[in-house]
Amino acid sequence: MSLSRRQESLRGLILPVAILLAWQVLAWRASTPLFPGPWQVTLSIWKFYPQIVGQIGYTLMRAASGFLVAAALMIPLGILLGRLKTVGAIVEPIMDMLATLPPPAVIPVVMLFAGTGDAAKISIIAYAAAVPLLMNTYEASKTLHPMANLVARSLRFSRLETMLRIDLPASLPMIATGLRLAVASALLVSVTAEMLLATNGIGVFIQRQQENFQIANGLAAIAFISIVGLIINNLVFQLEKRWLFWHYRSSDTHGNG
Amino acid sequence: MAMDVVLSAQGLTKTYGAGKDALQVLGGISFAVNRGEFVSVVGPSGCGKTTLLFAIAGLQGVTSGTVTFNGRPVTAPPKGVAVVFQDYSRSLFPWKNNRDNVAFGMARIQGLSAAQKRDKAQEMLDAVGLAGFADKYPWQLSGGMQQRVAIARGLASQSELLLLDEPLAAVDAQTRADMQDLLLDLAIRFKQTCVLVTHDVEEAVYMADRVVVLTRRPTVVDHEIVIELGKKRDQITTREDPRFLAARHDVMTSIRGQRAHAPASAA
Amino acid sequence: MAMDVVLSAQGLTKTYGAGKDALQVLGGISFAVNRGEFVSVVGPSGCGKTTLLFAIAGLQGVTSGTVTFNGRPVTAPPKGVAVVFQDYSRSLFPWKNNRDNVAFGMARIQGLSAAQKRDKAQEMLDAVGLAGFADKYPWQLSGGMQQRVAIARGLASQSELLLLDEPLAAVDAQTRADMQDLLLDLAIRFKQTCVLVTHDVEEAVYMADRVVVLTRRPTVVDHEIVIELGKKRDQITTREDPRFLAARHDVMTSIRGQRAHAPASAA
Amino acid sequence: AENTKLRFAYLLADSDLPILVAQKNGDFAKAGLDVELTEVQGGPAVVAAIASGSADVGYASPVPPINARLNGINVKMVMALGHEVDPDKKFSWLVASSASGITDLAGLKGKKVAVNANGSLCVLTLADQIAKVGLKIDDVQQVVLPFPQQEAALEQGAIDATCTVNPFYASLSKNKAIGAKVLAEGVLADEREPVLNDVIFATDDYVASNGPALKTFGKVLFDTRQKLLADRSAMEAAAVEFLGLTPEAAKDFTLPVVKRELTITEAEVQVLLDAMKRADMLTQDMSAKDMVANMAP
Amino acid sequence: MDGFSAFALLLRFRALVSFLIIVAVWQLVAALGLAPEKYFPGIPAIVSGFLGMVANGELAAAEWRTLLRAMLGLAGASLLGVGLAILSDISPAFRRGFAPIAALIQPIPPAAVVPMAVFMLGLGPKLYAFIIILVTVWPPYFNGVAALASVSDIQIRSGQMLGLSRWQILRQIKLPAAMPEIFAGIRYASTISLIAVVVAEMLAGHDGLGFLLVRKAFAIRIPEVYALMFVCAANGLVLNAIVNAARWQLAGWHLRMTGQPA
Ligand SMILES: Nc1ncnc2c1ncn2[C@@H]1O[C@H](COP(=O)(O)OP(=O)(O)OP(=O)(O)O)[C@@H](O)[C@H]1O
Ligand SMILES: Nc1ncnc2c1ncn2[C@@H]1O[C@H](COP(=O)(O)OP(=O)(O)OP(=O)(O)O)[C@@H](O)[C@H]1O
Ligand SMILES: [Mg+2]
Ligand SMILES: [Mg+2]
Repeated sequence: MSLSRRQESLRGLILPVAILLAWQVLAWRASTPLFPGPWQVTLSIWKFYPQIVGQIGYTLMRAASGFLVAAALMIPLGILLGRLKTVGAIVEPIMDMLATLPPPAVIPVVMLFAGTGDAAKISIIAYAAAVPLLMNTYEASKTLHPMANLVARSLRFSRLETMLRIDLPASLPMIATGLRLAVASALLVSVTAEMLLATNGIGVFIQRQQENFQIANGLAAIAFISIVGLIINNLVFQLEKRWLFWHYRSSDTHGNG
Repeated sequence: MAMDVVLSAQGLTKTYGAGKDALQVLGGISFAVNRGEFVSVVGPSGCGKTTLLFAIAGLQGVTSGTVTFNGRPVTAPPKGVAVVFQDYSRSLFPWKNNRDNVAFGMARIQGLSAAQKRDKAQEMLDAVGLAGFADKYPWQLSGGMQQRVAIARGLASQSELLLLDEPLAAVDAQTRADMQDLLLDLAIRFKQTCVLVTHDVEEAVYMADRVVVLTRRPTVVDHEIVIELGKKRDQITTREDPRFLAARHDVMTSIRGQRAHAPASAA
Repeated sequence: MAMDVVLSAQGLTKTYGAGKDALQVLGGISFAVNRGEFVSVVGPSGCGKTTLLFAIAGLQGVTSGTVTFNGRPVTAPPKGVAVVFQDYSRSLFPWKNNRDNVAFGMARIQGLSAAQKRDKAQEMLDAVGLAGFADKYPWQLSGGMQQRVAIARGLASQSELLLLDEPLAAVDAQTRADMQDLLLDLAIRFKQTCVLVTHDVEEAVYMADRVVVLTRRPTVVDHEIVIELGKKRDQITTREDPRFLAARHDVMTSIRGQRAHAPASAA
Repeated sequence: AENTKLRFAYLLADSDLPILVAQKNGDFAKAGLDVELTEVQGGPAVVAAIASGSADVGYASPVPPINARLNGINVKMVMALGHEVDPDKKFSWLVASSASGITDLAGLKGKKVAVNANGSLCVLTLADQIAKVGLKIDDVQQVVLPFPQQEAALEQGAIDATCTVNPFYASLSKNKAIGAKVLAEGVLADEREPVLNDVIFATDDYVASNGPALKTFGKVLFDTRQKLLADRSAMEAAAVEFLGLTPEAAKDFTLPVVKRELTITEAEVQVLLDAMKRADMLTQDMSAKDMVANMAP
Repeated sequence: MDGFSAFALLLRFRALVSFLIIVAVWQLVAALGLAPEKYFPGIPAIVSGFLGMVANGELAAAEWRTLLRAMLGLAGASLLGVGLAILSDISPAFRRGFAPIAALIQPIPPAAVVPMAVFMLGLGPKLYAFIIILVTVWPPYFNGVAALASVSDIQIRSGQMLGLSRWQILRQIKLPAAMPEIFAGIRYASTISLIAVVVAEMLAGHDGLGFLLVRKAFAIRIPEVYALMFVCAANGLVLNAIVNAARWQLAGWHLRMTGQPA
């Protein structure tokens, strides 16, 4: 059993290794500094990691703040809109419209009201992270099985109670997916916002390297972002295992034990 | 028992869908339930018993007619009414363990601390024979066990009016008998009024002070049979009582009679 | 009927969970079913009937023991076995209308065109009394109607072995009788072997050539009672037949007897 | 005969107006060139377009091609499109808002100054100008902000000063709410000799094998530019059409032309290299020798 | 029931209504003078900027390109995302290998890889496809993986009983059951595919709305910049209408079951 698990995880390594190899081969064949391979990137990481780690701190702080603001506002809002179906239906298109505004186009507007400091960047990050959270929460809560609602009503739960005690837990699986997407979105926009208006952060580092054609250094920084993404993702996964086991329970009962 | 009417339904009709998809389910149902009374409702599958119960509970509107509970018209779930749903597996929350699912039934009871509610929930689980399963989750239980958790939740609320939609359909004969007695016992102890939907004619008669027999769609009340067996019932003696047998026969014939009238259409 | 064994279970044990959460459900169940036989299984709620049926169907592994179907060990769902699940409301597909849900039961039948399958599905729906509901969706039906759709799907597959897990728990007495006769009729017509889990002792006896009585957890076979009533049954005469009454009595006592042995523990 | 293909990548700026006009009028085609224009955002993108083979020839400020060369991307500057020179032919400015209280270059210390991109001509401008008063680039807070957003940022106080070019300079210098104070003019502090502002460049390979095409391209470009310089109304019309200026803004429009010819010299580039060295944009001394291959007609 | 019909009307034209709400809020902020008018013009100025771009035809051309790219990108990314989710569902080895890759790639800002991507893919459609897919596959993928993993075991067993192959179970049971959740992902993907197209056009494009946006910004035509932003927003509605139509086709049962307005 444990052997086959090891084999499984070894097989899981095939794909990443294959991708890295393919990338390296492509890079060799391209033979230009604009297209470095994993090897050059590794060298860059070795050279720049103190600087990168220092800068990524700013980026993460902003990403985390934006993400938290978004989560605190959007999960309740999504559940609320899902419950007040008619209001939700009317507000839905507004959500669709605001969600499609590209952050680089929004930045100038945000800047008008929030300046170029951290406040502006955090608002933009929050805005970007809000979309997947709101959409997944809203979809989950508006499409709950009708039975859950009947039970809530028969227990004479107020709307608020129903949202808190039934809609929220029942929507958690989809919210968790929304969280994953939002985390990535927050990181991504945090970096992008830095590239567009910033004085520090990993985005600035990347941009500076790129505009100086040090693509490998830029990729080294990106690798760090990716790893942060991976770590956060695993964290979410752990939380899911802890809090959502009831949702994925079927995985251990079906099939032949 | 004073003849004061707790619940009354007047001319309830309900049509699902519209246009060519329209399906009239309730065709004008009227009946009343007195305080402390135990009323069984029987009727063919799909005739609208669940629909009727939902209307009484204020969970779903009707097309016409009114329901009053303690004299006030019901438009939303009123205080003092609890429901045990037919779809037990979906009515339990998979993210709560069984104890918490039962404690959920007491969510609106004032003056009980969380710990007290949990104790009470444990007590109810003991009563339905699931003492050892409080920490398990509903999806770790068999169908009949889930159904008993649902009953425990309904009982935990100690509501004035308890609506039970085929609450014992998934349990074995022996457990069923035990649960019947438990329900009767608690109903008397807490002076609850109960409406029980069941397919088991014996059960309908055994439990009830009155049996309401429904027709097929569009459903109306076909017949009401008063069961003169007193409040005290016993699995052996009651079931052998000639009045029980007579009442059972009555209900049976009344159901069969309907069938004779409309044999062709779908049940 | 030749005594050739279609299905046999040998020493099945099943433990859910592990460590301190472990719960042994099956304690070593052995029994066999012959071709064309109709076997009823009764046992207390939560004793492991569904677990047993899943093991037979190859849907869930056991901790030890083997199941063989037509002489071959069952490790995955074998061809020629159909199941009507206890959790009917969840086993129907909400994205298919009822006709398509039933037609789905014929998914693996070769040599039938899609149109033929639909016709056949319609026929099955007619047989279970849901002629007018073919175009509706399962969630537009009452509990009992859903259960009948599930039965129709099981029957449509015309499998060699049909496993029924409390298939009639949610229908009224009259429909239940009709469905019982339908099941018996089709089983004979299509030479099906059937295993029926039920809580209704009368039903168990009425339907079966043999009744298997299970004990409580850890469950073993307590008793097997052969019903000597011949293949032809009738709702009135069979139920009045002294052999029927005797068999029913037997089963009842056997169930009661278990209870006497273990009164304290949860059912 | 078949026209020679020339794929041209550029970022939209005043200097390449003649190219756009020539293309519109079909002058390239008449000269036997099949020019395909690709507009991209920013100098590094022009370099990337060329290095990737998406384009043959590019237009940008001199900093991106210099940086490219330094990093192993073999491009050469082949023509000069614009210069600055003392005293009044100046096309970049360092400007502070009155609210910032900055009155001279020394006042920039510790302040927020916008530049349009990293490694851009603007960074060089800032570094070279403040070096006059003994400041280093790290003594100011650089904020990367695209030109269009700088005016609002100045007015809102989000930044204290900025490095700007036209038409943005024209717009913000008229904005009373900003009360723009010009701190310095020109890319370099010392512009007694013309300083290179805009260049055309191509890969070494392309230069080696397509000399004639480049020369033809330069010829058409030169002729068109002369025509525009001679005809003010045509110039304004072109500015409205291609740069999207409003007709009023176009009235102030000028091409940054100091030298009539398109000729580029190593000396011009060396001046910039030295300035970049002073500004710490280069780590070592560099020679302009490999960076220039004059292809002007 | 006068109130009811007014409500129904509101629901029917909710897209228009919400657009008007946004316009109204905008105008309110502009009228209150919270930001200088030059940078935050009122609706009339934006409308005239819009009409100007309509009149000279540049808007229609840009809009059509951007929308087409977004639609193609969305379709491609959705198919790919769902395809990857399906692969992850049928092959645990693939899931183990791909999950970390997904987690690694997902937070990479497209702006950061554009220079490298331009080198590999040039400035043409391949670049757009790459950028759009890089950011747009994840919602259908993650929602798909989660939804496929949580299909009711009773339903899967029903399929197993009929002797359906894994593939048939996937196609006939898991996918339909997962469809509602997958569509929630596609819906989010539709918004980011538009964003990705516009950003790609801004970074490395030579036509389309994003390009026009930058161009107008560099020409200091602020009302037109905002007019373009409103067009971007309206595109969100268009794309969502398309997604919703597909959803009614593929998961209409779910909308009806949960009683949602059409
Ligand atoms: N997934 C599971 N995890 C843990 N325990 C389980 C699980 N499924 C079933 N059980 C336990 O196994 C026992 C038998 O369950 P099973 O569903 O087989 O009973 P059953 O005889 O069908 O009961 P019923 O008549 O109530 O349907 C129960 O005690 C239940 O708690
Ligand atoms: N949501 C719905 N949409 C359309 N029709 C419905 C809906 N719910 C119920 N019906 C129809 O209403 C009728 C009555 O349903 P109901 O559930 O009340 O029956 P019931 O008497 O409880 O039946 P059972 O004994 O089988 O539970 C059925 O014919 C059913 O098809
Ligand atoms: Mg019902
Ligand atoms: Mg069971």
